[in-house]
Amino acid sequence: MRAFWALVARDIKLAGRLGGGPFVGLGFFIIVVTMVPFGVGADLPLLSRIGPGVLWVAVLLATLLSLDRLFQADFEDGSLDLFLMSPLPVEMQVLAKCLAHWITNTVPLIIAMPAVAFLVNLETGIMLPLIVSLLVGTPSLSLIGALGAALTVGVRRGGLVLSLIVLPLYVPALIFGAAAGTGDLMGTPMLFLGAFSLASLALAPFAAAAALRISVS
Amino acid sequence: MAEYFAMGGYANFVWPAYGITALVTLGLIVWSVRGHRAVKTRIAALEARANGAEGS
Amino acid sequence: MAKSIQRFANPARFMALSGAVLPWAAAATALTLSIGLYLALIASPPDYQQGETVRMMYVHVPSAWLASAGYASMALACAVGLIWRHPLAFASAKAMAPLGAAFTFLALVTGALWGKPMWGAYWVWDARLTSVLVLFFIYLGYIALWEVIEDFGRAARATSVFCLAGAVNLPVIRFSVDWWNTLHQPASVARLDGPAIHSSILTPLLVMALGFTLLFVVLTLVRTRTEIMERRAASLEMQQAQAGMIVGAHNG
Amino acid sequence: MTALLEVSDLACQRGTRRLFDGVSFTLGGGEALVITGPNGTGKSSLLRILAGLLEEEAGEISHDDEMLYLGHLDALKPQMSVMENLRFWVSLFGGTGDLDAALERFGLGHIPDLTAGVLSAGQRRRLTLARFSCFLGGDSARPIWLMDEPDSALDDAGRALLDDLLKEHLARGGVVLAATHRGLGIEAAELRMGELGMGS
Repeated sequence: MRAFWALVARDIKLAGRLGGGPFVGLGFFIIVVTMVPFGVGADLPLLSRIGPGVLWVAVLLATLLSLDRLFQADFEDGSLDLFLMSPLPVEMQVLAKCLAHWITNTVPLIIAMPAVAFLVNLETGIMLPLIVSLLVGTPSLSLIGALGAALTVGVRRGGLVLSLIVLPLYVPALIFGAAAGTGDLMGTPMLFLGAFSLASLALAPFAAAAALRISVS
Repeated sequence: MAEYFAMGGYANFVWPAYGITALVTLGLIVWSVRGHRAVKTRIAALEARANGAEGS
Repeated sequence: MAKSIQRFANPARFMALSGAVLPWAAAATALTLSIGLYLALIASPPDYQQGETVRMMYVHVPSAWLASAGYASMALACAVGLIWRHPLAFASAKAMAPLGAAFTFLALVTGALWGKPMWGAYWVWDARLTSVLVLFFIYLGYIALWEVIEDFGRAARATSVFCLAGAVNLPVIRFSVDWWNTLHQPASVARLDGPAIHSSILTPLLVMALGFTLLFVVLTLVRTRTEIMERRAASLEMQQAQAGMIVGAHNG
Repeated sequence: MTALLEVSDLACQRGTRRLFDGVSFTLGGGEALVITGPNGTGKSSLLRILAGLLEEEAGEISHDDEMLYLGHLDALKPQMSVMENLRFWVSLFGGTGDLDAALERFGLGHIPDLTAGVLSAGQRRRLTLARFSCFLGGDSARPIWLMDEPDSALDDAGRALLDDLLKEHLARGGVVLAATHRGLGIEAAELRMGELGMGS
């Protein structure tokens, strides 16, 4: 297990040193949220009604943005070959990568949520359900995203295909996440969201590991 | 006859539906058959060149 | 069976078999479709409730049926390909994808055209239509993945992993869209298929569905044969390029 | 002599081309095999198959000891320092020995904290050799070394360090399989690739 945490630590360290760390994802997230009022208009009641949905879509897009490099960097410098030969099972490596990706990309967004929510006039009352729904739902985004990244590693313009592949699979997370973001903490959408994340936790690592072996061969 | 084509007033829904369906299915047929023929001639040419090369 | 999926050692059996079956299947398809069209457009009465718009059902329902049945058979072919590494399975899955996508597109278009007179809008985010829309994106993702991976062996297995991941997710997507639809559902929307189907409507529907399915099978056979011959052409080109290289290297 | 690595009748298919087949050999502790042959005859593919990264078309591979692979790329993160890179890989694969001494041996002892991004190709290859030096001998965590052109990008001094490393590894019962053009400074059996259906 020590190797697992060594890999998580390495990825977090690299994310910190490489390309401004979490601030790129955060910047993108804030800009996307800011765009909505320009498009929809500054009608505050309307904005507060669509607030959770907009924030969830922005988190989803910011996650997608950072997935492209999940395996690509290791593929390009030859590290992926060594990882596939290491004692740590590939499925565990995928989990480590997803955990590091979640910590470096998604958690900053959730932390910044209170500071950004005012852009869409989010009522303070539902701040807690929104943050809980993000904490419960975003792991599935990293896990399913890892499958997409593993399938498109080593492919030129892979980022484009990655989005086309991954977004349809994100639909349940978005539907239950946005609904849970407005409802009560133990409501049905929140429970389904949790179930979806757990299912992704159980299935995605194996599919992604298989995809990695295919992409390297 | 005109009354038949009026489709009880829904002509501009029923006929476009059938029209697009016909268009897409015929398109699929033509595309598949043409693709099949194209690769057939391509193979014939390649095999001819292969036999030609051994012959010379 | 050799491990690599490159060796099209014996698709000859399939090529011979499909070659023999195709003309008959094509004739059967043409016959079924013409009977179906006759029944759908001329011989069947308008529905007492929906009037003439029911005729759109005769193209919408078969398309929607092929959209999901097409994906199911693709997923089956991918599973067979991954487990037994049979090259024919990958070739047929790749052949089916554009057909499935086309019929999914038809289901969406005819669904919208049917929705306008029924609900007053082309797109009302009806639960079924919405999940068919997501299915359409999954088809596009599958086809795109084939296009961007050069090596056939890698592309075949990577697309199969994605196809199976899609298959696992489709019921969940369908469930979440249904649930989502009840959340935002305007109360009075009539369901697409309406009350019990009278036999005068059922027969044209079944004949059209059979015709569409036969067409799908025939086109799948044709495109699978094309895929196999594409592989053969690729290896011929490779051998000739290689022969050229060696010939070039040794003479002189 | 217990056989550390046994390969029988190995074949490789790349795309629609048969790269090689009928490759068989056995390597015991302290033995080395140099794989030579023109470009595109499957030297790298053979090593990747042995490493488990590529699937063989046919044939059997049996080895009860772990392998370490050196590819064309050096698997180094430019943003991490020389020492961080070394420590990460050595700990992941269970290597032993003093890392500072390993760096010193390959002429990198004076720059452990430098980020790997500024290293020259030769220095990067020496860092990789330093990693290999933590898996010396038959009883190390990774006794079977698969090396794809280990001498590339090395100057004469570097090549001498490489030969010493390989000699020491073989002397202590390790196994070396190296694909190379210019041959290595160690006595080893040779496997010529390129003539289909051959094998020593």
